[in-house]
Amino acid sequence: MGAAARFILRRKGGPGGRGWHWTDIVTWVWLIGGLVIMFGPAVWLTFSSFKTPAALNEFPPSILPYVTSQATVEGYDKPLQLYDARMPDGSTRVLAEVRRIGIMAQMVDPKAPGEIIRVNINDRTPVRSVSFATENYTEPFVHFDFLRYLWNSVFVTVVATLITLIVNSMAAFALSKYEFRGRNLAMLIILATLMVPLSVIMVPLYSIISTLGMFNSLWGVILPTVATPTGVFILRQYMLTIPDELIDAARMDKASEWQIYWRIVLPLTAPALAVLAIFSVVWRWNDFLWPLIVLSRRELYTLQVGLSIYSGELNVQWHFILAMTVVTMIPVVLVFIFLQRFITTGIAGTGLK
Amino acid sequence: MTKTAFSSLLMAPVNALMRIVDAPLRRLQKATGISGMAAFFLAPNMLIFGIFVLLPLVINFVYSMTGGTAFFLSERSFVGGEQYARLFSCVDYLDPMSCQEDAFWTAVGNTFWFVLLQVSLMILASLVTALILNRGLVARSFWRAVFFFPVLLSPVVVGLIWKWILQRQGLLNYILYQFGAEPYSWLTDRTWTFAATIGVSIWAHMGLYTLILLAGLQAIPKDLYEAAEMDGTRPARVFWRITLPLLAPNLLVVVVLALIKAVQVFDEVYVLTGGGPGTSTLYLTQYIYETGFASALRNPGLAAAASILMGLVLVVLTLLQLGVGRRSENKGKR
Amino acid sequence: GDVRIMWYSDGVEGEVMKDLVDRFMKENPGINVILDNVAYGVVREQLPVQLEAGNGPDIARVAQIKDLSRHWLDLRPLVKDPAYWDENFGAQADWMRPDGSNQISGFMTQITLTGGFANKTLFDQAGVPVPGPDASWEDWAAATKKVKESQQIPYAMAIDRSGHRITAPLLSYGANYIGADDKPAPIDAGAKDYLTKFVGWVEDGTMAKDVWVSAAGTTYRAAADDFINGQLAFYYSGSWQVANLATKIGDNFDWVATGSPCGPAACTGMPGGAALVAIKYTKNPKDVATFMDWFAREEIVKEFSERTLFLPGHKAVVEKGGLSFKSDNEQAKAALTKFVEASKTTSDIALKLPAWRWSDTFYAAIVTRVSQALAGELKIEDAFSRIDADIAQKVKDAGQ
Amino acid sequence: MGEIKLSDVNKSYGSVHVLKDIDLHIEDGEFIVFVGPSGCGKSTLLRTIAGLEKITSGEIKIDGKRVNDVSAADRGLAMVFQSYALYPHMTVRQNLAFGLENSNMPKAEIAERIGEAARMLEIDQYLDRRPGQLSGGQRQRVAIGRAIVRRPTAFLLDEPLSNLDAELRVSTRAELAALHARIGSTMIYVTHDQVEAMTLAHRIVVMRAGKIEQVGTPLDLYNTPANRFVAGFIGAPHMNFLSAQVVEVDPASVTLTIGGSHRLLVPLAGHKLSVGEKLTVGIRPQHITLASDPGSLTVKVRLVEALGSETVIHADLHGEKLLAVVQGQKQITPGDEVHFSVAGAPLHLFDNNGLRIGA
Amino acid sequence: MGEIKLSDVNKSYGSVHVLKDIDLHIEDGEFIVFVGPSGCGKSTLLRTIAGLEKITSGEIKIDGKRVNDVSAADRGLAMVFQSYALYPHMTVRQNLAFGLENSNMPKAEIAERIGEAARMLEIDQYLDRRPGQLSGGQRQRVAIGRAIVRRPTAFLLDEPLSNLDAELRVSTRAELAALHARIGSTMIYVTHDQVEAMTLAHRIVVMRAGKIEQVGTPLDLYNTPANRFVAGFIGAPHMNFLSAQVVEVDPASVTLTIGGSHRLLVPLAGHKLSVGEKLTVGIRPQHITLASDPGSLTVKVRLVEALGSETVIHADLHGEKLLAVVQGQKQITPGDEVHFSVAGAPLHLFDNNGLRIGA
Ligand SMILES: Nc1ncnc2c1ncn2[C@@H]1O[C@H](COP(=O)(O)OP(=O)(O)OP(=O)(O)O)[C@@H](O)[C@H]1O
Ligand SMILES: Nc1ncnc2c1ncn2[C@@H]1O[C@H](COP(=O)(O)OP(=O)(O)OP(=O)(O)O)[C@@H](O)[C@H]1O
Ligand SMILES: [Mg+2]
Ligand SMILES: [Mg+2]
Repeated sequence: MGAAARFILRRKGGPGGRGWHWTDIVTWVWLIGGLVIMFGPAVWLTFSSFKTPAALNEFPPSILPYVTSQATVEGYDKPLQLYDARMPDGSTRVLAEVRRIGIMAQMVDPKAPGEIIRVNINDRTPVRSVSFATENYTEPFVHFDFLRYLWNSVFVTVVATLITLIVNSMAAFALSKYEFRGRNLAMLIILATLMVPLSVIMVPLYSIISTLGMFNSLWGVILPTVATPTGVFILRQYMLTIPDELIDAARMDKASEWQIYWRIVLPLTAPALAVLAIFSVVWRWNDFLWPLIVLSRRELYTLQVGLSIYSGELNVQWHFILAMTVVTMIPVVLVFIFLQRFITTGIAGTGLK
Repeated sequence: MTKTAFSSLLMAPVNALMRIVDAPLRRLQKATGISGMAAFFLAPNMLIFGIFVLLPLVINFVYSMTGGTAFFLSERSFVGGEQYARLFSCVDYLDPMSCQEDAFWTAVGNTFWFVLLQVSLMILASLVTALILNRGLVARSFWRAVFFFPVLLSPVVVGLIWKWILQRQGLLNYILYQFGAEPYSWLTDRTWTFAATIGVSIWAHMGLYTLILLAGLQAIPKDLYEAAEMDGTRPARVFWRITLPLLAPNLLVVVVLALIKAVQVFDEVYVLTGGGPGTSTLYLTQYIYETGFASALRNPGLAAAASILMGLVLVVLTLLQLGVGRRSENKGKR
Repeated sequence: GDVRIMWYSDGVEGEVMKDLVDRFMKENPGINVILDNVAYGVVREQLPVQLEAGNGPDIARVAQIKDLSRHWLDLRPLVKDPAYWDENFGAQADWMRPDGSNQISGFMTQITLTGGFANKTLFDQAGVPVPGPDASWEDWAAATKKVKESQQIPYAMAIDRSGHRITAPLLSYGANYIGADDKPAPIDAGAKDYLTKFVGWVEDGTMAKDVWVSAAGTTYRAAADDFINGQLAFYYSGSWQVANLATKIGDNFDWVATGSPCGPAACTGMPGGAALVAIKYTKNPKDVATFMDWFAREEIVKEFSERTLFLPGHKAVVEKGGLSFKSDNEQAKAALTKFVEASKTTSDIALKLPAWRWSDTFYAAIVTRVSQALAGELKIEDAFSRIDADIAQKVKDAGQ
Repeated sequence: MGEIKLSDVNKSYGSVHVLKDIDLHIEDGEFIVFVGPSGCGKSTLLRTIAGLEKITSGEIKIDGKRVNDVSAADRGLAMVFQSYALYPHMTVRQNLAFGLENSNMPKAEIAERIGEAARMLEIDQYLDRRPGQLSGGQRQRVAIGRAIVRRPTAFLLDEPLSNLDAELRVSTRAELAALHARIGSTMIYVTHDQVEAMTLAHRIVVMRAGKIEQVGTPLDLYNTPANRFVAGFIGAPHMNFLSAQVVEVDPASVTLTIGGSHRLLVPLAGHKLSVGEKLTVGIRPQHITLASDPGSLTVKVRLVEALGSETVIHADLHGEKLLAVVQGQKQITPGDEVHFSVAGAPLHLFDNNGLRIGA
Repeated sequence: MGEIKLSDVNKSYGSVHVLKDIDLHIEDGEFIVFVGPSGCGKSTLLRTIAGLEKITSGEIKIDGKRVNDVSAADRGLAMVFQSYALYPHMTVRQNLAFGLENSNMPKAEIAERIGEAARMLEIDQYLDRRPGQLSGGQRQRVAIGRAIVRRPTAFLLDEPLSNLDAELRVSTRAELAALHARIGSTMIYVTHDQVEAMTLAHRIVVMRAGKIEQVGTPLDLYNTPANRFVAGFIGAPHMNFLSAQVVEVDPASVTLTIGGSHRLLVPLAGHKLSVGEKLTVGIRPQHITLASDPGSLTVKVRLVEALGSETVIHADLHGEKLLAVVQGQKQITPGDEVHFSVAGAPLHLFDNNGLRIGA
């Protein structure tokens, strides 16, 4: 039990005591609010991914995916749609619509299909039931080289993340635990370039990639992203909190600087590394603009690039995009759940008196 | 126990590799001394960084001095400071409409307010969230995931979801309708749209900053909290006097990153509002993007000039923060 | 060798194309065609960059065909029968070649035409007759307003936020973008006339405000969703919406294509479309030509059009008629037929614009400035002068 | 005001049972010292009293009020941490002021208290440094100062002087004693230093492996340790333990042999020993003197430690270790044979379970 | 193998001048102890020897090789940190193994050395715990163990026993002495504990405020401290200093008065004192005995500390403080008047600058 946690958790009446401290109320209001606002749209998104294109556009929108029920009625080849129809006498009946002519619908009772009943279209409402349009998922799998894209995405994400972690942590180590001339300058340059949005340097970067022959190569996607100043910055700030004495101790233990980096500093930076790893995985996995530029061949597409083919000039096939978004999200969610456990109590201080 | 056994199995080859790597590095260290090793640790990052970040930036600067619609430098003509002159040609700097590049100045103004509000509100929200998640909650991982979830979504999907929520025929109006309110076109109302871009970008990015702060919070030695508790400190004071100062290095990360990301806001807003109503949510990156790439009105030189200006402003802002940060950083040293 | 095609899809054409490509490869075993499906954004933004760098695919489906025409490959010496091409695709050949050349760059996979759609059910319920083919924009405004009031829908009409779309009524009102020296002319009385009306309609709630106001710059925004949800009586878009409307509206209401409403000068829509072009930088010009030849065959074009519900750009196919669009939706078929019919009233200038270098510049300036006017940021007169200034600046930039 | 009562307190870390059935009643104003081997649970016991560690079972009462569920902040105690736990981002002055500011004390009084504590602990010059710029001993003094300025109802001090030099340790110890005399707060003090324990404590609590072995005044523990463990633990160097055998019993005394054959007569009333029984005799090193007559114990010297004022002789007696502390500096070298006399020395007898025999 | 030579070493932290002109020659295999008041620079000196702190000026040689620019890792020393500095993410075993793995020692030997050190320090049960789960003393033992397993050419130990209990401290001290005897490495040891310093050191280095005051064997320092500071610092409780006046001089002796009128004859050859001169007399508390005859010094008792084996009497002599350590337990209470005798006690004379007079 973290003392800090317990301390903040403390209620006015003491732990287990009566009464709630105001912080407890804030906590739960915040958490529940967060659940609705942060998670609600995501849940809705997931349900929406099971909607048909028509249902996606529907107003009023529904939370769950609904479709109009159908029934096969004797004497008609195709299944007919069912409606609740309000009859002139005020009662409602479930009727199947045969056809609609203008504002009048011709309907039959599915149980007694003989007689045609004419109903004003404003007097009928569709009978709907929840139904998941799984074809949003299955169809892209058929047409979409899913496994290939998945592999490319995984490759890019894993390699880029590993390189990011290693290269950035090395730089952060140098910038946080060594005194040398130009240290501040290096830090400044790194930070200064944080502010360059990709869209700004896209063209120059593109020409560099072309020159290096990395056009249409996954390395062209990986390399420009791995020296992210963000990572260096996050790691450096965290490493500042590692007591220098531990490094002194390691030096006395004849550890080489590399060993210090690898065996002492890196493990103690685990929480920040986990944060960066999560960021990196999310970013690389969702990267879209840059891979789109570098990769113009289908066999090299990452999932996000593959997904984008559903955005046309005049139409966007959102039902596929949503379904595939949900699918592509699953791996990152798992990675997040795995990595976030490393963001636990920092232990760097416990080795000291 | 099994967990550690598993991870040690996993790490065994890596450790072996590191051991092999160590021998030559020891020799390197002998040769160069400890400060030489600093250079060694910095080198790979700086190399990649130089090629893929710094160099394009320099090229970009050259771009800003050229004119024409061609993408590649070889086909562009040198025009000197003309693009900058064009950006700055205004009758009255307070009225964007009086400028030749009125959209640029509108975007600058919008971005300024956006950054101010978005960054401060988001940091506040992240901090509160991090503090709450740092409490010994049940189902900790679940709650973390809840707040982090939106980060996993691509900006396009983020923009889309919120468009579907906020548009006239969207979920929000539907919910309000259930309570008897008339549908309202949120996205045609300048104030609401502006607020929506702020809210949505907070929604989408808050998780990142929460995570950084959470890691920072966890790194604060717990004995300090114990000492504070023995000192009879009220929670609010613990927060201001212990937590916040010791969180300062991480808070600095968060502020700098949030600021930079806010200035660069683009994708989700582009999908959500497209910059409208009118130009009320037209932000700098969209301006640069449209100026540089939108096919018909393309002017890469002008876009480059605008981006250089934007970069300069950011450098100044960051330096200011680092100045403040440096002091608190030194304080944090044990 | 390999032939790479960069292809984007608005609907099912990607799958149709895949089918056809497979068939082609079976017939031409030596040629390996690879279809790289991409987002339209890639074609619009990345392809130009790639092309300038001398990269890029061998064949691409593009919409900015004029802008990039200097990168297209001249197929004239490569195709089997240039005369066939000139005969059947000649009408749009100018759209995709550098001014003054006789190059064969490719052909249109799809011709589009802007036009309107009316929600017939709403009209019926309101008891308002759907205006006829000669009805003017004012007539439509009046009629849909009645529908709006009686049916309690939020807006009467909507036009997609797009310079290309709004150009159609402008031309009907007598606008002409093209100046004497083939350079852009200042925005003229006809254009001002319609745009002023348009702004008025938006202000009085006849025209949907959301579409134009809720975006800035040149962002494209369609109003199809409102129409699909029965919130609009009249929707001005184009032929490519037919398939979309058919699937999403289903049986919810009856809708009809109406062609373009009239103005004092014409009743024109705007043509447009996407072309399949060969690219100069290919290493396999022969194979590229073989593929283009094959795909340009009459029966292939016909099949492609029928299956994708696209209007074909092949003269023989159009003239012979007898296209049987593969849809079980009668309304869609009727609509497509209506569009084919409406294409006959397309004005000369409308036919010229796709081949004119500055049309995109014009479109962009109009969209940007008019929406600012709609949002209340500019007075409409100021918007006009800004449009002129923007275009002038562009012309100057391009000269550098 | 500062009466603390522990009943049946237990504390476990997971499967590690650290405190076992602790019963302890500390009077208001008492000066209690916890001693015991490293890792026996002293710090843990202190932390449970402070409220920093939740107890697994049992009850803690302060001034008669059950405080099991009262947070540390509300127990009104002050603590000096073994790890110092100084606020790294505050200057020494701020560290000291922090607790006082919490109770909205006027600035002037804060300054006064800090000044006083700083003078007492000789840290006046460092008031504007941060903990990172201090030496180990200076940090420790700041940690003490932080508790002192608070003037709480009870102090909890965890080895507060361990990093101070002898001189400073003596003076700080004296200051603590004076402070205690002046303000009369209860003090609970953990130390490894015998002198500190003996001189400061009203009562000493001897712990072993999470259990309390004996509670009593310093001289009680010194003179009549309840068992072999306490006997060995109190007094430095530790008591010598020699195995002995009973050779003669008497109602009022018993005669033993040690070192094989050396006979000792121990006055002992009301004992139940019988001849032939084996037991252990404890003799403090200070009570052994060098003798010259060969009738006394003859031992072989293994090691001689000259402390200046006294000399510690490590010797072997028939395979048993024997330590003697003799006054002054002696010319003895390892390997020598010398004679020890235990005549007149207080002897402690322990049975096979290590329990004291007799009063 | 472990000869260390410091010449004219200076070290400043910014404007704080911490080490001043340190000259010190440590022989190979020597056991050197640094003592001095808290904050005097002991840790800093140790760290400069280790190579963890860059010196501002001067020269450090190890085995004749200038090492000013040699990194800590390459100096081949091992260190026990005052703050322990254990690797918090490693188990105790891993902490111990780390240094050995760095020199590519075979696994079996690593395990053996760890086992040996763990047994010696009684931490075998904790080998799989992390530092955060250990008590203060246990951590300290791990820190010692980490240095021991390395078997370096020289050990640097910064207050390595400060958090151990008396018992363990004695045994660990003995183990360290044995270790030193066995492997013969140079050891540099910082401590505040008089007994440790006296028993372990070959030579003691007394520091004050960044300067070395005296270097010598323990008994040298005890018996002939070079100045008042060293005299006061070595020996616990500290030496009594009484102001005295010369009343008679003789070539071989001098007679002084202390406490107003009490006359003392001090044998002193070759002095330059003259009658009437004022100086300071130092008397160790252990050399004062209780006397019954009124002719001796009559003092007023302020405080009595009973340590069991001895009793410390704090007394006043004409306004000057006087401390006496007497054997055994005495029935004296504060306020009593008692008589002290200093007859036969070794006396130390210091001039007004605090320097020793005579050998
Ligand atoms: N970073 C620093 N900046 C300024 N002064 C410092 C710094 N580190 C240490 N000092 C000062 O240097 C002096 C010597 O410190 P050092 O740690 O060597 O003392 P020490 O003799 O080991 O004391 P102790 O016995 O208390 O551990 C102290 O007065 C300390 O305040
Ligand atoms: N978090 C923990 N998990 C498991 N065991 C622990 C933990 N913390 C402490 N211990 C164990 O509890 C026992 C008591 O620890 P405590 O710190 O109270 O000892 P101590 O008496 O203060 O010792 P020292 O004199 O060495 O400081 C020790 O054996 C220690 O190893
Ligand atoms: Mg402890
Ligand atoms: Mg020290």
